[in-house]
Amino acid sequence: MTLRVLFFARLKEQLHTDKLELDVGDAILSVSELRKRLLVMFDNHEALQVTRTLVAVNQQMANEETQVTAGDEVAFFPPVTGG
Amino acid sequence: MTLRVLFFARLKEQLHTDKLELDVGDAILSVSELRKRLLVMFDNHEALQVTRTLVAVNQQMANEETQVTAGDEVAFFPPVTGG
Amino acid sequence: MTTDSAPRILVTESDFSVGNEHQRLIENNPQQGAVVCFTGLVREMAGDVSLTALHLEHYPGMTERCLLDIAQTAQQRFGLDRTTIIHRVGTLALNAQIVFVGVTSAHRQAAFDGANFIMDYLKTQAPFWKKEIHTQGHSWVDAKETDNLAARRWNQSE
Amino acid sequence: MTTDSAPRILVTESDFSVGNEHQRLIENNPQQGAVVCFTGLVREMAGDVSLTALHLEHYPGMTERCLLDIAQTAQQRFGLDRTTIIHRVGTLALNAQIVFVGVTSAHRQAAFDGANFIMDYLKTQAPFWKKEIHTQGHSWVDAKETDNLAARRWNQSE
Repeated sequence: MTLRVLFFARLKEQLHTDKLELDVGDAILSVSELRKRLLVMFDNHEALQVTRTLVAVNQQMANEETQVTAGDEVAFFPPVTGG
Repeated sequence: MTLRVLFFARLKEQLHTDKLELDVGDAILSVSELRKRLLVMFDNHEALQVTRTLVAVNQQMANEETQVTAGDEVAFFPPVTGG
Repeated sequence: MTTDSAPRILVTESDFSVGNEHQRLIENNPQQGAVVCFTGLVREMAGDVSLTALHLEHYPGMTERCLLDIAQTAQQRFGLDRTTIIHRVGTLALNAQIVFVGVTSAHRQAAFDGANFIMDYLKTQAPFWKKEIHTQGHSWVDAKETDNLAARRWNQSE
Repeated sequence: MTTDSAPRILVTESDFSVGNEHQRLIENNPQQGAVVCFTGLVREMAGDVSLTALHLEHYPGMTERCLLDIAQTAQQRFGLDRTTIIHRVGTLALNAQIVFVGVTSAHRQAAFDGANFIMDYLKTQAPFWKKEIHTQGHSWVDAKETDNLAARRWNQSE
């Protein structure tokens, strides 16, 4: 019962990882709660602070209240700079 | 001592001519005065009315007050529709 | 933002290649990150008559002068670098290319605005006249008030 | 004004041909008189560091989905017919093509607005990230507030 977490760009470099599988059992978490778990895992790394990152759930832009559960794909990344 | 008059597009078809040389001696005419002479020549043809035509003098957009003289090129044409 | 590139102005019966024109605009141009191109095509008018071709008449000499003036005004006003204006004349089939406007700039909004401005002025100032050829005959196209309004908006505050 | 043409969306490491893309947009398209294309290129930033290349990272899957959504929104809002969005990823040299947006419409202002809108939304919503490669090292590009402002203007009255 895992949830897939992805990191991109600067975030990926700062956290030294681009993806991880997180066992969440059958819990339903908000993005905010998921972020707290990640902050524990990454020693409160500043790269994971809300103000510095955007979040997408299942490839759609999401926010701190969006609910996630096992099977979901959650991505954290900096503001986009394409084009 | 002639002045060159050109007609384009619908005007050219209506007047059945695309260009004529007009002997103006050494007179200086306004476009308005030139137009009056042309109206006489073309039997007051409605195609030559001010409201239906634009005028260019020496290939620059002009108006009824613009002064013309021998050697000048004066063109009358309908509103443009390119692009 | 250099504005010293001479505009490329072409009034011709021949067709043009958008690919080649685009290449000319970007070649050895490392400061200009944005290119905007407009192409106008002969289209079937939505209406009661079915268009078979378009005939384009122009005022040789004055046309080129007028297009150059529009291009230079746009370069200065929007800080464009390269500008190209190509306009075809003669008889053009359905779906044929009529006009090409291409501009480069350091920034995308300037490029969009510059190309848009050039088209608005070309439509209302350059001495071209369109005649529609239908199956039933032909008729000169009337100037559109919407085109005049479009050109006039550039005189207002931005 | 049909809006049933499926957008052409491409995220690729390969370069693209503006000539070929333009041809695709106009082929057998007799109702659409206006084509607007935007191309973005890698440019030497005006600044203290000299750029040698750009690296573009993206979020595979989400990127394509996001570009499709932007293209469809633009088609509907501006009555566009065909739309193409191509965005390159990977390492790109100075002056290389990065992004292409091409749209067709019956009317020129809709085509200009549609392409402009797509670029503004692509810049602020599509998950791409640029890293500048300099002679001295590399650094991620920061998002620009001017891009956010540009995107926001489409929410206001037209």
